[in-house]
Amino acid sequence: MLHIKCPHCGMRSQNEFSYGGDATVKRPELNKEVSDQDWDNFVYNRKSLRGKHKELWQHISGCRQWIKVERDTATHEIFKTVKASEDI
Amino acid sequence: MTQNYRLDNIGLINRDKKISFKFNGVTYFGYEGDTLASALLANGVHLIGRSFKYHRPRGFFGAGVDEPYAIVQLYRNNETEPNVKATEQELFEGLEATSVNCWPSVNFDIGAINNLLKIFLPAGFYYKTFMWPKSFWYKVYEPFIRKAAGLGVASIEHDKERYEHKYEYCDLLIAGSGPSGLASAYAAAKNGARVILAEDKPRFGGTLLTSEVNIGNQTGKEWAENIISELKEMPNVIVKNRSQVFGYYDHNMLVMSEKLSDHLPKTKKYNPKQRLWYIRAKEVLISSGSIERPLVFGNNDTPGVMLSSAAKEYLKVYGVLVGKKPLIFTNNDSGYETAIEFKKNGVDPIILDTRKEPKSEIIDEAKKLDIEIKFSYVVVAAKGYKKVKSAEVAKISDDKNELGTLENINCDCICVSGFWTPTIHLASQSGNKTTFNKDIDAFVPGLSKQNETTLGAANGTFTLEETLKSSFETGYELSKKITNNDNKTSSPTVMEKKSTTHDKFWCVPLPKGKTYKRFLDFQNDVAVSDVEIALKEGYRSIEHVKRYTTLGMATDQGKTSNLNGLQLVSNIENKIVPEVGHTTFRPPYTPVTIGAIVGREVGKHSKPTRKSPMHTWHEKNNAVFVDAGVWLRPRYYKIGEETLFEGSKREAKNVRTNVGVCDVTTLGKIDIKGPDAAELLNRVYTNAWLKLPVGKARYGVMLREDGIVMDDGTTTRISENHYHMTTTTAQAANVLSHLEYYLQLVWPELNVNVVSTTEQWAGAAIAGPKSRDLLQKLFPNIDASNEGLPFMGYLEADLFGVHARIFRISFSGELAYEVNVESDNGNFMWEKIMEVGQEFKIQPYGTEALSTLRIEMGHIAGSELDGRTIPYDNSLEGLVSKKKDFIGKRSLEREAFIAEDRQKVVGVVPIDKKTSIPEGSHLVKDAMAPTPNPKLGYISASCWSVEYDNPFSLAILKDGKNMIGQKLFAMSPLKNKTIPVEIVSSHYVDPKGERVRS
Amino acid sequence: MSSISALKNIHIKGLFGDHEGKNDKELLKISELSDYLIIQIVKYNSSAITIENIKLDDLNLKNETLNISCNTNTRILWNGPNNWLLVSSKKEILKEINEKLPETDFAITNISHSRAIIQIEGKNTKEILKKGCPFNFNELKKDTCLNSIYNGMSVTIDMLDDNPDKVRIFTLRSFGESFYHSITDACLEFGYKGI
Amino acid sequence: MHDDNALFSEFGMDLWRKMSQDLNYNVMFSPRGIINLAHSDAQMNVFARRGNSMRLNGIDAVLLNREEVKEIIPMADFSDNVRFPIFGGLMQPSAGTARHDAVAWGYARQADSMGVDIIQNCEVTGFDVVGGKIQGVRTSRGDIKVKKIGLCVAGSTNVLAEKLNMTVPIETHLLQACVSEPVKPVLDKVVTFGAGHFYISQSDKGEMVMGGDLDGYNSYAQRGNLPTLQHVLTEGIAMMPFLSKLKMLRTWGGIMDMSMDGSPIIDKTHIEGLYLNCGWCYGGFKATPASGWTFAHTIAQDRVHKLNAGYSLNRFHTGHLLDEKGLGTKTWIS
Repeated sequence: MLHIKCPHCGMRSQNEFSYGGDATVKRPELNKEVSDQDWDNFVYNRKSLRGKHKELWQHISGCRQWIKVERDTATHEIFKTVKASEDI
Repeated sequence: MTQNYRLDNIGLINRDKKISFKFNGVTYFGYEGDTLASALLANGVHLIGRSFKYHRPRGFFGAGVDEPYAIVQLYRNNETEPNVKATEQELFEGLEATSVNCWPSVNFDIGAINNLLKIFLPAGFYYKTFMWPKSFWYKVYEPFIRKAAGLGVASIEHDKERYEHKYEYCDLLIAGSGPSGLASAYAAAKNGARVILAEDKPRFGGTLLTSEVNIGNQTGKEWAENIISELKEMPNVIVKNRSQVFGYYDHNMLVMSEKLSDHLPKTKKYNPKQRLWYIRAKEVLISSGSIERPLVFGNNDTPGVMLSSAAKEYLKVYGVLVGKKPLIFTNNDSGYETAIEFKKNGVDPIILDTRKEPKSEIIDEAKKLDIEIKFSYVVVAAKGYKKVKSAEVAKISDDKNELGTLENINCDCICVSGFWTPTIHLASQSGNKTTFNKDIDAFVPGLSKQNETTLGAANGTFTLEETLKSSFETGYELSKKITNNDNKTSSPTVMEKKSTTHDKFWCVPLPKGKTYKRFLDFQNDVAVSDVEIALKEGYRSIEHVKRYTTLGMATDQGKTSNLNGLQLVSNIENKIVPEVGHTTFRPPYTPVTIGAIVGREVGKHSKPTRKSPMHTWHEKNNAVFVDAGVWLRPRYYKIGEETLFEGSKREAKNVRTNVGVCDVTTLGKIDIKGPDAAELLNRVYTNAWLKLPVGKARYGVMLREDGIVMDDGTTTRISENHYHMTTTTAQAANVLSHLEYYLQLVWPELNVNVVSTTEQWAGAAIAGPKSRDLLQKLFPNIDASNEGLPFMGYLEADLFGVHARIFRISFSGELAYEVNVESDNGNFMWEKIMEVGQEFKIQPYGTEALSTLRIEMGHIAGSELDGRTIPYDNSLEGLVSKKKDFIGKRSLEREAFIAEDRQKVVGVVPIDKKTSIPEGSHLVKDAMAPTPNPKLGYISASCWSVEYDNPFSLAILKDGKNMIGQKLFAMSPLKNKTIPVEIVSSHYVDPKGERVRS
Repeated sequence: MSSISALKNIHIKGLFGDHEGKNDKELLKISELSDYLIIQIVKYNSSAITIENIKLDDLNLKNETLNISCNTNTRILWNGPNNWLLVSSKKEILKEINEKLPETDFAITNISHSRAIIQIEGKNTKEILKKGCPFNFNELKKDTCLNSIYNGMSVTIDMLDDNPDKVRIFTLRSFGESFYHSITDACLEFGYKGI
Repeated sequence: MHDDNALFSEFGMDLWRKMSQDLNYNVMFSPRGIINLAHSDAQMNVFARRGNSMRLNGIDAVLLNREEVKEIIPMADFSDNVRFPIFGGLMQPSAGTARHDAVAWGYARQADSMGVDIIQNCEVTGFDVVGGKIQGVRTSRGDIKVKKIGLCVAGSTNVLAEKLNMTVPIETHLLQACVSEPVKPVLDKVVTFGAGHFYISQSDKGEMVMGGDLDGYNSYAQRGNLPTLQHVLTEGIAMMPFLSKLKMLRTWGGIMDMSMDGSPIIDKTHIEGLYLNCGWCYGGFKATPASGWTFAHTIAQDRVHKLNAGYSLNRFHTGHLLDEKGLGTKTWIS
């Protein structure tokens, strides 16, 4: 079971969290023109890196905050976690 | 039976407590503290089972977890457990066990016919035969082979035992209570660290229980006992025996299975049989010791051939002689220790040492005791079928290639020692890249991957002095790092006999003309020749060799066989072992009861159940419940012998004619507050929300970014900045997360708070032509008229002294209202509605009637919103705003989504107006067409229209909008039904929606 | 009596589990708490108000994890960043809250009926928690709180006392029955008294 | 079931039936039948939809009621102490299992004897692409000049795609499985749990082979964590309580590429000479022969076969999705 540091609550076990996928995909702004490619990249295409991976988790059975986590997908080592409002 | 092989002056068993047990129907006696294995050996029983492939006789090879042979079927407290290791199972009064994998009996085993055929069963045998004729494999051969497979018998009875879990945290977790475990635990505990010390055996102390050493003027055993009793007294220490740390997972999470009752005749009431510990440790000390390696020679699987360390353990711990004419076959000094113990206890052993002229204190002592030693000698083959009768031995040349003339030595057991293999499983599981240590011909842990440190024999350190020194040091250093205390315990003085280096030789060559099987994996019958074949056939990766030969894949997971397998591969390949590399060590270290892994979430409680505040009322009124996710909802309220069809029809009809009440508490409710609440809704829903007046509700649809409908429901504006959102029961949790995602990550500039109030409010839907009259009676102080409370209107009022919210919304398509009160008052509300509703012929209705009502009204629900449809498919395109942007809008422009012949929800009526159309049927043009018959769409929901008293269904149909009026066939081959149908509008009843507005 | 609390139809008084031969002190005590005011207080992102100056029932809103500010009637539990659960036996506090916390800056939501509350007391209390909750309770002191999960159900745990241990566990009301079973089942090994 | 998936897998079934003979290697193909259990009428209807679709496509399928299921697998939980009672199930009698290693070995032996050069322990480190055309591949054991490359590296698709500056509608995830100790035969069907993701079958050795959910976060580590298996086995015991007494012998974790609609991709790419075969999620094994056959066709003819026409890379752009479960792009929710 992963041990994830919630930037708000501290070290917590994985089963308090739910996974949210790639944290680097940015939703295109509302009411702005978006090219097909950009939209497809946002909705479907993923790098799914081997190694350092920036991803989202929600502390769903904790403070319910979405957080950003940098984790090694090859070793599961977690390097850092930050708040939703911070960049990772 | 008498315990002929039991000595009465040695061992740690309790001779005051005699225990009777049965093996294969025969009653024997042993003592408290025995294992099944030691007790059987005490009684001279060596034949215990049959091997997997050839069904060769099997005895005991080890004395613990590494045991490949002694697998039994255990009977305990009217339950039976397969594949129990006799060497691990402690004896208890009334224990019964039988051999596995042999029929009709262990002495006469029909399967042994395979043994005579063994020449035909080399590695990969199955893959190259049994192919012809076609289909014979699974029709004839496979069933036959399956019968022979498997070890014990699994009863399909439910398990009556309890298994529990525990989450624990500590500074140091120490796996193994041998010298290194005890020393490091003691040093760390003394320095204030929170320590957990785990020992898989019943007794603490590991090798200290059997070795002749002296620590601080105490025997090793005494020292161990004193340390343990001191540790047990310390509040910062948890000491657990019968507890196996079997897995090292991510972020220093280790899992341990504690056996609390397996050694008892039955589990104490209310107590678990086993407890699974999830342990998060800051530091992990692996002191799991090492396992003796076999030497490989002809028929080395004969009962009576066993590890010399096991023979010593049976002697010193259990007071049992594994033989009275022991032959010790060793390539190192360990064999001598065993021989010395035999000698001290009045038995004359013979030692065959593969080495030429080794010199050491231990060897000198053996010589002093006049033990017969033959140097440069090997066992060529064991003789005897069900038990060793003698050994064929020979001198071996210095280069270990030439055997001298064969001689025979009478013996009743052969104790082998091929030196030691460190138990590195946990280290390897943590991700540690192990390295090969040439001095000991074995792998040892390399650089730590997680916070693990390996000590003592597990790390390839085989002298007690070094082990204790490094262990005390490590325990102190690590604890200091964590606690910042500086309380150092120093290592005691140690006296042990020095040993000399071992011989790398481990596999005895075959004498000319002999075809003895030389086994590597004893349970799976993998011999040297099998590995040779695998390599000949081009399998290079050790993982392939393992799978092809099944080497190390038995229930012992190759604890005694893997390394010899590697050595063999490397010999043949002319590589060094590290190049070959070992197969991955994966949890569990030793098999773990599945019940223990699962814990208490079994039976009715395998998943939580959610219930509404009115649940008890429903139960009292014969509700038949249905699972809606993890919620339980009334499906219909059974009257007499009513079937589901009859009951739901009655309830639905009553809604259409009078009034019905339905528990809608399960619908998701989200309280939305904040200055930007309207803006959030406007971005989340496909329709416009900025102009919704206070006191009004509106229906909305929300999409995923890929344009697929995520959920629908009504949201009501309670006050300026306060909205009450409802979701479907199924999507409630997802929608809340969805909103939080956008508020926290995408639009943090919005000042909005969302919180689930699903359980805050109990909800009752009142539907039917008489619902207004009922409402007026329930709330005399409100104006319930169409003007006072119009469609999609909202009011707050007093229900007999209880605060209530009234929404005029409808799912049934009838004139309807939804009343919410705080959950504590839910039951009160419900009873009042039923009471006041009597005069209007009110009846409660369940989800079945509810779906009937919504289907004939053409209201879409879960079966249409199945995560694969877009608004258009559900005839919701009218709700999709052209003006504003919203989540998922961009995806709706995609080719397939705007295709002219896009699927759409339609109504379906059987031509004969009688035959109900099974849900899951498909619509086709030509019922006679050959397969594959092109499918135009499928029936998503069916009901019996209470309005028109004939069957009606909804379907998702290709080009639905142009299919109205068409005649098609609804086909359900599964139910042998082909029904001519007509496609009609999905709004079958009240298409203009006048009733809800009336 | 119109109101029925979450566990009213489930909670049973009496002795259960392995209680025989154990004195009252050794046994765990299980009770349902009902009729409490539970208010979620959330401060909006852009609010400029400094919470230090705010007092509710003479208690501060502290924005730090595990924190509780409490008096005999009222406990304000930290529930997340700028997010608190106010739990009180004093119903009238709601008025005070609405007066002191402007709706332009705070979302005040009454969720009193949305939770089932079980109180556990006794020396083995933490053992019960450890059976189903992955949190590290070893260092958890009096007057701290946390949100976590117990056998798959989200919970809020309020450590009322640590000598002997005494906790309140809040779970979603609809899960109440399953949760009550989970807790009492975990107590069987030690024996418990429903009060 | 989408027609594309149905017809494709049925084509595969034909190849399975004669594989041992085709390869002259016993892959132990054993069509012992698969049962998907249903735990509500709603689920029975979903299965009916799938079963009818299969039948209309000429594939065998039977809808079983509770009693019929009990006949076939009495060890499933038909007691009252059950959270999700068994309502019935969908059975495909002709489906079954095969010895996965043997399939790989059999193909390898046959391909080898046909002159295919199989280079073991050889990692692809890069590609030579000039003017939108594949020129060659760089490997840990040297460069190879080629005109066409078939990329079929489940679990590493994202990694190799990156070397081609492609992003694909795929995420790489971890799936665990485990076996129990071998016991005498009790179960001769493959069974899946309808109130979760648990599947089980008994191998010829007697081991219960079990698995279910993904670990639920992007991963290339071939090691999982126990809570996932705990969850999976909880569903296992809920379905077949007797499993509780068996012991878990071996666990392992494999990585798989999860596509954004749960269906595979077998297609050409924008790079000439580069062909893609990926996104099999965890359903790839049963498709092995059909996947290979259609991929070979696509590579050799430089155009897709009608069987894999639906498995286009472009479908995510056009919206012609093949989402059987309706889970959308949350690949980690298996």
